[in-house]
Amino acid sequence: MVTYILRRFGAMIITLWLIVTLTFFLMHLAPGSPFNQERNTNAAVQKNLMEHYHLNEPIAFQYLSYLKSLLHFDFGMSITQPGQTVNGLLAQGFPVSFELGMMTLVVAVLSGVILGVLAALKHNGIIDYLAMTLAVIGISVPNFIMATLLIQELAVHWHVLPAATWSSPKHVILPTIALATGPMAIIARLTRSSMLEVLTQDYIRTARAKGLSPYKIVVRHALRNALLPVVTILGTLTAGILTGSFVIEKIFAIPGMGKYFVDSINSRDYFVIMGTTVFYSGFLIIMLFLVDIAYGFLDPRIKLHKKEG
Amino acid sequence: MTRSDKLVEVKHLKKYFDMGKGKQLKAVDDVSFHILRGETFGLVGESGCGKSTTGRTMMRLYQRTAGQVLLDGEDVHQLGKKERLRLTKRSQMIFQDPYASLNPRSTIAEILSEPMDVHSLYEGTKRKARIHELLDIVGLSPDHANRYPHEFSGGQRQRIGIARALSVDPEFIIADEPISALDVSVQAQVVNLMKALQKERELTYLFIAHDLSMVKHISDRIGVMYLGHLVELTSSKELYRTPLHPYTQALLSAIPIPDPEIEDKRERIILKGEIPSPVDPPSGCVFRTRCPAAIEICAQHKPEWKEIDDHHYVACHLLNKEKPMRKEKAMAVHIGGHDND
Amino acid sequence: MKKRFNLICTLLLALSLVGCSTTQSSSSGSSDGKTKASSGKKVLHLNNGNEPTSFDPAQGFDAVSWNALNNIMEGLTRLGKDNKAAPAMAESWDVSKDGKTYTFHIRQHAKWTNGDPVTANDFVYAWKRLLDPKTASPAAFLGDPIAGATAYNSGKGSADDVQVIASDAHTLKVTLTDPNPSFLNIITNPCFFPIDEKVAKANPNWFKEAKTFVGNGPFKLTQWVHNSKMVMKKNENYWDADTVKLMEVDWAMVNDSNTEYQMFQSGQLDESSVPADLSDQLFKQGKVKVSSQAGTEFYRFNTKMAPFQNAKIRKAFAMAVDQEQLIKYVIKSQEKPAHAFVSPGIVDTSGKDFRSEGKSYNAFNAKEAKQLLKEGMKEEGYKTLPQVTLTYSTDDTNKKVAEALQQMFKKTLGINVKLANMEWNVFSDEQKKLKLQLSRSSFLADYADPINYLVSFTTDSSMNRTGWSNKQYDQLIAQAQKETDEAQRNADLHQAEDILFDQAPIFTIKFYDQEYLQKDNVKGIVRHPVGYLELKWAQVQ
Amino acid sequence: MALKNVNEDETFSDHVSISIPDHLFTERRRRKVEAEAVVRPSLNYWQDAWRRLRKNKLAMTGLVLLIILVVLAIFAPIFSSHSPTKQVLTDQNLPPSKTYWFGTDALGRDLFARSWYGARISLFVGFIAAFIDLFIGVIYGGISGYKGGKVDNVMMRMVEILYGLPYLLMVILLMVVMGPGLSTIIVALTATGWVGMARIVRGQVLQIKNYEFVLASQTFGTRTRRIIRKNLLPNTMGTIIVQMTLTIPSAIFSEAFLSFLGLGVQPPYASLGLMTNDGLSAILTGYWWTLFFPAFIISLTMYAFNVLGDGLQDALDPKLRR
Amino acid sequence: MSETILEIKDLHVSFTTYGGEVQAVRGVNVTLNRGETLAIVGESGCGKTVTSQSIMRLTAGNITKGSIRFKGKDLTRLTEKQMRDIRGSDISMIFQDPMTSLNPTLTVGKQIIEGVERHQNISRHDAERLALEIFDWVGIANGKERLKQYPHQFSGGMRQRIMIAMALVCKPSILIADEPTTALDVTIQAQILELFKEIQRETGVSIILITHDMGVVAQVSDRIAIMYAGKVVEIGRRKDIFYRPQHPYTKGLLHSIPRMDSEEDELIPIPGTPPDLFSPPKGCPFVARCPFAMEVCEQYQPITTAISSDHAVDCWLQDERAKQVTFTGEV
Repeated sequence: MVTYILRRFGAMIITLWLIVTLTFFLMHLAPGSPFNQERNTNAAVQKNLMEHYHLNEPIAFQYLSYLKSLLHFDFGMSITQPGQTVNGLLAQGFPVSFELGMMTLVVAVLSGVILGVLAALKHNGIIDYLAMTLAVIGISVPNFIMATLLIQELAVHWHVLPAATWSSPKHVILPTIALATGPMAIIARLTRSSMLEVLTQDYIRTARAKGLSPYKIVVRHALRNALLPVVTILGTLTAGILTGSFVIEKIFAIPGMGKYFVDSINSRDYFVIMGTTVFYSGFLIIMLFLVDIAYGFLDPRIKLHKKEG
Repeated sequence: MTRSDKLVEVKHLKKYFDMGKGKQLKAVDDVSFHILRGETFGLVGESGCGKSTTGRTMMRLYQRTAGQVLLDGEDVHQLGKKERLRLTKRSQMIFQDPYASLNPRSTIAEILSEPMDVHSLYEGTKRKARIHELLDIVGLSPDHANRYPHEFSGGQRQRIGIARALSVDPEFIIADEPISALDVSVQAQVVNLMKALQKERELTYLFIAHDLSMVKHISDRIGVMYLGHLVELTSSKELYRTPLHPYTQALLSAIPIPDPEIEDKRERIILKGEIPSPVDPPSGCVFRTRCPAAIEICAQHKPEWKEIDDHHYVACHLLNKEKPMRKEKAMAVHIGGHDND
Repeated sequence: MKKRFNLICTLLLALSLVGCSTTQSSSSGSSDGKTKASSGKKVLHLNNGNEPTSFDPAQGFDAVSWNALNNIMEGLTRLGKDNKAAPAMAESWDVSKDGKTYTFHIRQHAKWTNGDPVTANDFVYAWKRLLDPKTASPAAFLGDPIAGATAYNSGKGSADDVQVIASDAHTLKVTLTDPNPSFLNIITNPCFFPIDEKVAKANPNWFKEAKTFVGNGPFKLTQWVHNSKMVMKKNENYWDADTVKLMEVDWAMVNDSNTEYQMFQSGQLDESSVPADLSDQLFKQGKVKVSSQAGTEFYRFNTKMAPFQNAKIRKAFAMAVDQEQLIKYVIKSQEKPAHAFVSPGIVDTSGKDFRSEGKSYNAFNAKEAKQLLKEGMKEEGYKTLPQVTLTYSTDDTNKKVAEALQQMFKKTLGINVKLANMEWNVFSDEQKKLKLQLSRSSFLADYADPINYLVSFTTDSSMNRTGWSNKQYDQLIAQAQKETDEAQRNADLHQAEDILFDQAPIFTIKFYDQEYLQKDNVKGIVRHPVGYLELKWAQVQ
Repeated sequence: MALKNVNEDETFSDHVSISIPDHLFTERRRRKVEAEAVVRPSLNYWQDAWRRLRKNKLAMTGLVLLIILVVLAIFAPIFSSHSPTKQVLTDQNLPPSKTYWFGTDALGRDLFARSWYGARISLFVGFIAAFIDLFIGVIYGGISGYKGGKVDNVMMRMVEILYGLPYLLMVILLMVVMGPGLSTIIVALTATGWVGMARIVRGQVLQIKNYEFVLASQTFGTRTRRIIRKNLLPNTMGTIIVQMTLTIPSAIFSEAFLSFLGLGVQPPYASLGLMTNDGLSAILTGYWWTLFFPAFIISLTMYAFNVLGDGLQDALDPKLRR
Repeated sequence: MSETILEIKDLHVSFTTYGGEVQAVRGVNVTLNRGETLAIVGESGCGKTVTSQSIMRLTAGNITKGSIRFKGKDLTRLTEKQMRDIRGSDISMIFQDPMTSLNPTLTVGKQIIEGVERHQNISRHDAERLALEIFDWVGIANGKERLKQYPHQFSGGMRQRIMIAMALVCKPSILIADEPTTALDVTIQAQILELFKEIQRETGVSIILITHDMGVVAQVSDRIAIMYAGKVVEIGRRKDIFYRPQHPYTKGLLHSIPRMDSEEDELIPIPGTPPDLFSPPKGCPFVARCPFAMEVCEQYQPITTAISSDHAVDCWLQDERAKQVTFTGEV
């Protein structure tokens, strides 16, 4: 177990390093510069700016010093928002994105699983068809359309919920729904097919042979096993939700990391791009890792150290 | 005549699988036997004893860890590409699972053609005739040539597998549990077919199975394996009459006989416990953890592979040439299994 | 059963889209006027679009910073309702006879929000900091009229030579290199706001959070959730606090124009910009309010790149553009088509509108455009015109205009122009480096003087970005800058504009307006043509 | 006791027995090769899969839809009397009519021609991205799975590392570096997109290479290349096709996402994603057709691919059937 | 004579599949006596498993006809809820593959206890104690620790013991064992069969043993029912079947399996394969493979003939009009 974690940790570090390197050089290859004001500042000022952000040094040197500062978890300074550290931005943006992401994940998983289980239990029944229709629609409609529709209907037309921004629990509802629809649909479909398969397993027959009630069979015997494949996609799903939140955060004016990422890319704010990318990736990698660990707990057959071979 | 009577010789064959972390699975551990030209040699044992691995290593599907496999004196594992191809023409294999051993995407004709393609046999117009001939040999109709494996029943598929092995006219066939996946009434069809073919074509068989009664029926000589080791080897009649190794005795006594009166009278040796893991086999004699007669020395030394009687080999500390142990003196009967893992 | 499922599926898919889309059209008009906010509390809900770049006056040199900054701080002068510089921190001032030296008298009772008095020293500190090359302020160029400023900012002079001197705590003396009639106007810009030196020295990051921010404007910053919202409350310490009616201003930061509009409709905002696609309808419904803005949208030719080294070809392109059509069908606003560079409303030194005194240029003329193209191609010996790429910065409206231009060039000149878009930073970088052939531009005036417009196209100006250079033009502008004779100055400037359009390194599209939606109960918000809001006189009824 | 009920039945049985004519109690004539008759019809794998797919009405709906979509995407812009790029500024934002079947957009362009042209671009992006993924993924995964051992270990470690890269984040970065455009979209989408395909192919190959029919081929001395061609590839094809039906819509969707961020294809042409994004304000303006048609086509495409993919998964069941 | 505990009459079960309707069981009549072991023997697809699952009403097929009487109730007419009270309490079942029949994600203890709790109103503590006892009884040492383990931590033989423990924990009166040793090695099979004998000796439970292995049947059974193509073709006491088989299929079966104890060389296979139950034959299902087939066999289903009080067979050869035939291995 310990060696497994260490090995995975090693791979995680390498992945992160790769991401840092890729992003770093991609960013410096990209055309444009962060210091673009409509007015030209004079040469002395330009030089000062470059010096301030160490952008005048050889690129290899910049790269190494960036790596070094990363070791201290220092992501550097924002260029377009003078005086803001990237750490500061992340500290503000991450909790927001995290809250939105987690809410979405919870909503998507809960509703997806319920929908999927219902569909599987009423296989080929009307509920099955309805649930799967809903799922296909969820997969087929881009989330920016969903978001705009939701605002128009629930906020503008019915005045039930606030249209945008991020301050009270009420503000969380619409973006969560908009962001959760896609993942929910994916989970519902996966749960359904996995549930259908589990229900044909021998141990379900064994449980029935014991005289257990259908409810107990589903909850105790089928669901846990059916959820195993769902757990395995949680990692990639989280990634999807995070990138999906770029769009949702923009539409709902949510002060999360996705907004920083998109804004910083457009303004070539190197350190914010690097910081958000590295942070995102790190978070994702950790999520993937946690999913693996969780899988190990859910499925006693998986012994983590066995994977070493 | 330089050709010896021994068509196949296996000498101190070892096959270990690397399990990572320095652990090894000793699937086959120092196994030696030979097969005479034209005979059927049976290899029996329970699951995980290494009988299939022995067969596959003999075909060079696995690289041996140590030892030799000689076909007519040539070491199968030391041949170059060309010679190896020549050798594969002489020895063929029949597999256990009639569902998995035929490519589901190929027609029967394609399946039967493949070995002939590789060896450039029966090319051109002769090919079709040959395929029909092969199908005829195994009792299938030529119309079946353009069909796909999933259209056939298990027994029919196994016959296609036999036809495929025969397509290159081999001398030696390794049959790896060829009947264990078949229904009882069909098993006899396949076994009889194999026997008939042997008679007709002077084939030599290595017949691998876990079902001792069928192995006994078809084989001239039988080797009994346990946890990667050969524990006993003798003619099939001798093996039934005077099994010497405690494991063989237990195995024989465990096999039910379809005769109620005999069954009612029979006393059974019930082995305790389960087969240990080949990754971590017991020290000394691998059978000692379940052996009803185990003594101290069994835990310390590996028993020697010795010829106790004429052509009767056993690996057991309790036996030596001077005092062969008779069946009557068999060990006390233990009833009820107890868990000891 | 399965068949039915297909049908249901398809229907639902269709309905989910049709249903929603159709209901929209009915609901879009119905829901305003139901504002639930702020009846008694006098809270104004505004949208700042984005996080302010910085509340450091020297750094926050853009509209997203100015809107807020202008209301929580104050300079020596402040733009009044008539867009003219009026006394603010400076109660009054004296100008020397040669027009070069200004002596400002700062209010005795002017106070920072932390209770400190606002002193002349705070201005000296702030201005020198603005000019310090280490500060790297993008606004430093605005200090150029001040003697010693340019030298200091470019690292050639020292801070001590900058002619900004605090004679005493409440007197500030500023000396200029040349007389400059716009100076009082220039210093209304937020970059000339004072900084409480004590606070800044104790905490160099004082401007980053609401807690540490110290201002001197009509409002004080009480809450600032970065990238999310700001709250300002009335500043009771403000010298003119009696005038301020608003108790609170809440700023959202929503940069999606659809969302902003939806928030306005649902009552979350009191003001909104006009989504481009809706402007047509909203104008028809008379919901859009318009106030003027000093600025021009135009396109630059790169005169260093074929085929635009030829003035006739440039003019041919310029004449192929039908500004009236663009505005009517594409931009769909009440903005005026631009047939000159200096926008209307800019008053010359004699007090007349520079535009109404000047001429009208580059009107659409298909026939002449074709003729000019022919001649130009002949001059250059072209059989076919080299490929022309039109580049714009990524934006929905920019895209639409570009697409329409593409169609106009094709229709009038028979030329297939390629389009390319770039994010703003890349775009402006490439434009400055003269890598773009034909690119979209905009000019927003920093202060209300025609010279602020026209100086852009002198050879050395950083705003030129066309590669165009004309000695006579340069000379005329240089003369005008020093000219004390009003009539001569105006004549020079008009002549310069003539040359600009005769040579056509640019063609113009429109003069900017500020168009916005505003709740009926909101009154008194002043929008300066230079681009920012004044909330001092605003009210929510 | 057992006998009792047997006897009960006998009264009935006797009656039957008696009524049977005596001449039938003679030796039965042998029917020709009946013992070896093969009952199931002769179909190869693809025919069989097709037969099963045809029975799946939902999947067939998807297939038919898809064919219609592709055909329209290819031919509709050609046969439409309007050009997808021509602006008639006086005809802007017109609702669907006889002249403009899908109405016009804000610049007075015909939405019918434009939508199908956009569908063409979107489908092109989807198919090309999927095929490149397929090409790299099959080669990489195939080698990794077939070689096994250390090679596999190293190759899979690399994949594991690439898998950790946040896909769309990297796509956005690449797009920014290379500048927007159709080819960059495809490069960006495939740069890390092939990893999923490689993993799946590897898993399949790893499983199939241990099937006995592959071992059988090895015992004949069949060459590796032939084993891959004849045994491994045909048997992984089903899974690969199913994976393709998932990759294509996800590429189309990713392109739509990039369009939303302003990184899509360049005007005057537009992909469906870009048009959907452009038409988004229809929710406010009420010009529903500017959003509805592109969004409907994109949703329909998603729907078609998804149900077809599901159906194919059942029809091309990658497990060996018994 | 012992008392009948279960009586299956004219049972028909069919499955609806994509390919059409499969008639898996086509009129099975069988009785089970208290305390006896009834073996149902047949090849794959003969309907023996479907029959046994129909008793528990666990089959996915539809019982289209017939009755299953248990303690005076017709099980085919009970509601699902009433049936649940019987499952695991009055009638228990063990399945062929102990590897897949246990839920991999629950400890074996929980899986045993949930059955106890379902049927007996006892505390969790008592249930655990009961589980421990039964573990000890089926021969699993260290019960306390092992109850907390997961199925994958047990070997195949051990899992089958767990399945047996699970089936017996509520002291059922009928135990149905569906191929309980097929997946096991012979030496382990011997252990399990021994355990079956011991269980019956101690509890007097009636056992229905489903198997295809004539050896196993010879070892543990009182009566044997031979099934072929969805029908019981012959039923009788153990020795009747082995020494006085009447149906050609029973005879063929006995002659096609090798015997350890005989030196005899020849196996006589039954030619061909069983019929397809999508379209079952009109007459005797064995007709195509029967060496003695008559024209009548082709057209009429054979009637059941009693040979003795305990022995009955479905075959036209029993009809007096049929030619007397002898079926011997030597032919």
